[in-house]
Amino acid sequence: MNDFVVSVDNSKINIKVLNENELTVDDEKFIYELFPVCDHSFILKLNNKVYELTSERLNSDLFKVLVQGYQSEVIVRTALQEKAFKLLESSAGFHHHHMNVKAPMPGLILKIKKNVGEQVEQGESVIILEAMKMENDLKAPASGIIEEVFVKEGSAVEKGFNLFTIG
Amino acid sequence: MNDFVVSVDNSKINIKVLNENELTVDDEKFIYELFPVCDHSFILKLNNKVYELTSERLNSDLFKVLVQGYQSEVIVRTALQEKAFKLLESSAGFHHHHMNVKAPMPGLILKIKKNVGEQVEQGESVIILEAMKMENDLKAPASGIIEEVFVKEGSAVEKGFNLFTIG
Amino acid sequence: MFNKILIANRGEIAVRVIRACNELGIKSAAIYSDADKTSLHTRMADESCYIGNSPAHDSYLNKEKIIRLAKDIGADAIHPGYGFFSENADFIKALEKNRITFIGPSSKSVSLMGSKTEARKLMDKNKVPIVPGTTEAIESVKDGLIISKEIGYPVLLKAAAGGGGKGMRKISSSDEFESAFEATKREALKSFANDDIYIEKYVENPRHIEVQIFGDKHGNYVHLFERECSIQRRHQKIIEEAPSSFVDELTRKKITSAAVAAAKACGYYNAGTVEFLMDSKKNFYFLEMNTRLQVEHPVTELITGLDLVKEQISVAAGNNLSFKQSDLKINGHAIECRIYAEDPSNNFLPSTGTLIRYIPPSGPGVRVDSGFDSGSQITVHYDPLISKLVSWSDTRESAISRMLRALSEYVIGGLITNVSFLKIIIDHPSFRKGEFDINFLNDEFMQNLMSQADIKYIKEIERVSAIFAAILKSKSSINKLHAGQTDSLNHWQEQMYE
Amino acid sequence: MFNKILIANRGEIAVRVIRACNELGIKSAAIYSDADKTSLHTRMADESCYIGNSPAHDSYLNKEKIIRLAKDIGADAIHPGYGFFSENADFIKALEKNRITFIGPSSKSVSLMGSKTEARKLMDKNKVPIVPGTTEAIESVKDGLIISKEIGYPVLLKAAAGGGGKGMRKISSSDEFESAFEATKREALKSFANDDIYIEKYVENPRHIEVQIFGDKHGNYVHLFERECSIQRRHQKIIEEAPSSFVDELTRKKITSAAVAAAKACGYYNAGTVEFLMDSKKNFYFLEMNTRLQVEHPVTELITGLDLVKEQISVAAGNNLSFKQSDLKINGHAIECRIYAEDPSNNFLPSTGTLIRYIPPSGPGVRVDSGFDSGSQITVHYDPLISKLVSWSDTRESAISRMLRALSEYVIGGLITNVSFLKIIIDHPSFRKGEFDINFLNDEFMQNLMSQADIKYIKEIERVSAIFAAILKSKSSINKLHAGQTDSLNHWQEQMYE
Repeated sequence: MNDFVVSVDNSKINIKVLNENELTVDDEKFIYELFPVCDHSFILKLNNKVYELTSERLNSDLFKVLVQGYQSEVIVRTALQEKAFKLLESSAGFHHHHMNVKAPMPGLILKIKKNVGEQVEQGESVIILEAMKMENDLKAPASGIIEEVFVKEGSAVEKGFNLFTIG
Repeated sequence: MNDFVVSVDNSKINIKVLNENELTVDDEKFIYELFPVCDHSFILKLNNKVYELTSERLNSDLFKVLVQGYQSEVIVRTALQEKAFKLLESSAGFHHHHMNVKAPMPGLILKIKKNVGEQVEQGESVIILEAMKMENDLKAPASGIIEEVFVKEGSAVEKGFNLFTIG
Repeated sequence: MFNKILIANRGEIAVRVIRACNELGIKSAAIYSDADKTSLHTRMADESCYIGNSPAHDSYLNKEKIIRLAKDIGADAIHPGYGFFSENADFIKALEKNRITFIGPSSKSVSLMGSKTEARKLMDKNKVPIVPGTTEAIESVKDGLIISKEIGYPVLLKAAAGGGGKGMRKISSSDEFESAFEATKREALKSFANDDIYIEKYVENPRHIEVQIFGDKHGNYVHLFERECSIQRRHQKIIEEAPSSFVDELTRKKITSAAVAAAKACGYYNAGTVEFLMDSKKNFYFLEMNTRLQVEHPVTELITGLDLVKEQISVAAGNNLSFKQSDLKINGHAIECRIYAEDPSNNFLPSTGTLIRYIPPSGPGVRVDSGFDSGSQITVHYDPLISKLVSWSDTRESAISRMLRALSEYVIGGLITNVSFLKIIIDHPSFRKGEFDINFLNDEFMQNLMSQADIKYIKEIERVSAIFAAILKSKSSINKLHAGQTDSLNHWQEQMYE
Repeated sequence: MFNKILIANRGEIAVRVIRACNELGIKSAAIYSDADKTSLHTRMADESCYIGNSPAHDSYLNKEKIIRLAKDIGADAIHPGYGFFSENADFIKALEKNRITFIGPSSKSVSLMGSKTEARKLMDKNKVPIVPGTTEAIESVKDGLIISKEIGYPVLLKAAAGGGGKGMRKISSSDEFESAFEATKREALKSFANDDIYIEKYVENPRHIEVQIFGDKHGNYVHLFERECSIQRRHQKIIEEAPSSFVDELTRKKITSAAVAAAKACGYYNAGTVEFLMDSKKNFYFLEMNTRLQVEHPVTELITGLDLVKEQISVAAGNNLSFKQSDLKINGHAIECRIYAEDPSNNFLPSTGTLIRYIPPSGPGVRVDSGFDSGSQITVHYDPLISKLVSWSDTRESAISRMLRALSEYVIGGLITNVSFLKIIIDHPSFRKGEFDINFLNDEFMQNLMSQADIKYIKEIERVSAIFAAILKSKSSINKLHAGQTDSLNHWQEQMYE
């Protein structure tokens, strides 16, 4: 029940919350204390070290957490959820079907580097968006085929606007 | 309806809120804008001057307001409420009956300077409370007779503890 | 002095000017657009006037509105900050016509230095060393090829009306010349409405050294020593320091003299900066002159003890400089980091949103010039600069330790910032040793960002984030099981999140 | 140097020491009581150890616990801050026994200076001028009367074990002597467990001038110039500055030499302060020596560019002083204001609660050493000092303008503070002119607080507060009338308040 698999950046960390003040991380034991300071701000004490965290909970499993200048997106799943997730991921038919890429901010589409039907690798640049007077590379979040492109070079987009899908 | 009498410290100020962006203060007109910045924090624009305020609302009529280092307790009444209040205040029978004085902070009762039955004037020292290693004069909030004293010299009190009543 | 100064800018530099006005007893008037309702400059000025919609051309770049406003509110001077109208000769002329003092140089100095070829010609005439190349626009590919051969490849093609690293192209051999020539001309026309381009020798791995100068309206000139701004990404300065650890006393004497000569050559008054490239043998070449206050002016303030903005205001009011060259000496070492709302792990994509928590560092030797605070919005409309963090100490080494300490204290919640990226640079062995040039943050550095970070430290941070999320998740599961159970953590969790 | 330093203190001074450790690459360990879970020092240290309940004798004054903890966590040194164990010879001896380095002077220096009569005797012997009076405890009323007559009334009766203005009584004539003698003896016994008392001439309207000195374990001594701390309320310093505007070069030379002589006389090492009274003719008299870091050390740091805490640590580790007397000169002027959670309009009653909003000032020439932040609790258990605000500029006049600017920027919500009271003092014509002594904040000043304030300004502030409340109230009435009407102001109002 209190056995979690937490994904932070590219790491997976196993955490067991034993009780109100003890937990284990990959089997190492910690004494903990957690309490709120004010809106979005928490103090977490692990053994003798105190951390101040700023956090937004995006949904029940997804947190944005800022510690000492480093911000991470953290996904927390129970061990059971994680198993289900892995099964799904490894099953033959699983793809990032129609993964939709949206504009992270308003701006101007400077260049479209990949056309419909082209294969892209994860991390490859697909669109260049000009915003805040700077050129920003929008990259493929996963490998796949460009299925649709919803914008044209020179068009202005709002934040959250659909840009393209990868299948 | 939107005609208010506001008490700040020892002043009374007449304010008419005309609409969403205009009001008058003692018949002088102002353009205003008010919006929240974050918890307890507000921006108030009056004509071309912007103020940042920190505020706690203690009840529907009573606010603690901090502006540029000055904190005031502000009581706001509709013109109607103010009339009723004044009537009450000036009516022959009106006293601050059983005005209850509580400890503003935990501490030690060092000295009780007024005994039951004694007359005190507003602002006169009644009890000396030692807190934070400093002696603090607790003064009578109004003139009257000391009706009851609930503490003894040398006793420790918590914040909010009843100390004495003035009748 | 002035009665009221209108500040035709926003963000940290507007706040900086408001503070100076306040200390001088001069009324300050801010302007703000829709996007800046929650910005600090809007809250801090004596008056704050709404100037228009968020896009800059509707607000901070609306010349007519700003001048009309200045007259309406009785401002007798305008401080332009940097960017926007700070180097716009037409704006300065319009102010002269309206009898409003511009807190900056004359329109003539600005025009002279605005044309890079004119500036090069002037410097050459006044014996300020310039990068070898032409001082006139080149007319044809043929001329260009001849000149480039003379200078020797690689060369740079640069727009005469450009500046700040914009509108230039490197050419390594004659084969590349023709297409580069045409592309640069097209770009120059598009960006600067002027397709004059000229040729400069490409200086290999130079350092960016600039000299702060000051002049008054009575012909007095001083320099305030040099700054080193070699740590740049895409020609954008990120970290600046004063003095430069690369410049020795003799070189300092030569380069500051050259800078003062440059200022004299264009009859300059107010604060200005003469930028140079310096090669590995400490030869230096005039690059351009910025006829305004620089972003990085605080490092100079910290090593000289002067207040450059107050001095700007005083000089604009017609006073003599309040100090002489002989009054000045370098005291300690100062470093500035520009804190940007951008994501270093995602190609420095700007990050926008609300600052849900903002705690700037403080304590000995730390200064923060910020334009925002908890609750402020960072929007897409302007430069993503949140603040400038500056450290001072008696030595460069301890100024670096102090900067690292300050970066670690900085809490900026709600946005992604470059704070962790700055830590990596400041803590880098080459930076610590002072061994770098303007190509320090090259592609290789950027691709190896993660391996340059303190991986052990990042693992710790990731673990902390993971533990936090697991505890919160565990609290929620408990609550589902034992409904009605009171639990303070659960209580506030609901308040915060649901 | 050390591997890990335990900081046996709390609040701003603990934060100050943590910052120094961080910059030196030394691990810092904080201790905290229940009341300090949300304090900044608890969050900032590399390790934070819970030490006990909120009352100081259970936590910050629990010698055994602290020493045991230091050994448990492998701390090789303890920094005491000021107050608590900073001048406790027994504590220092206990550390010596446990082979933990005390970052401060030897127990011998502390003991010598702890007895005011011993200290006076020592100073007298070493030709440091002392206030006329006895250097031995007085035995009887009869002796006291004879001595007082000799010295001339008014005189002061002082507890030999007292200090910092505690345990003293002024006597204006022989009639008052006997009862005062007995009362002072009783108080001394109660407060300091030692009823020795002595007599000093009462110096009329003196200024409080103190000299920062530093010694190392190799017999090197320097002074870091003087500080003026005459602005006091009930012997509690409120505003300190360096240098003193009252001290000329000749007097500076004499008083700093006397201070170094005092340090030498007690074989002093580490940071220390020699306090003097100075009369209107610039005669000065030894008052006491504080054998620790002072609250007001930042003003000295700002005018010398030194980091006193780093230097303390280095000297404790056995290093030579990192600078010589000839390296030092006074650079500009610095002023410190102590920001207290207390209510000036209600007899300075301490104010406790949560800091619901906390925005310290920043920008050029401003330093804030704070122990708290948004969300921190200020409790009844300790000194109500929230932070120290320090301004620096090239002249006293501009340091004052800067301090006023910084005080105006400071937002501390949720508590009542002395910020507005500090503004009144800093802006007072006599303070601006430097015309004051330790009786500046006398009863008359305090009773006329309101008339000394800028009434027009306060009226504006009151009006703003009133308008704010009226608008909110008007929103609530509208909502009652038109239920269901959507209104963003109403929406957040509910979120915030209901």
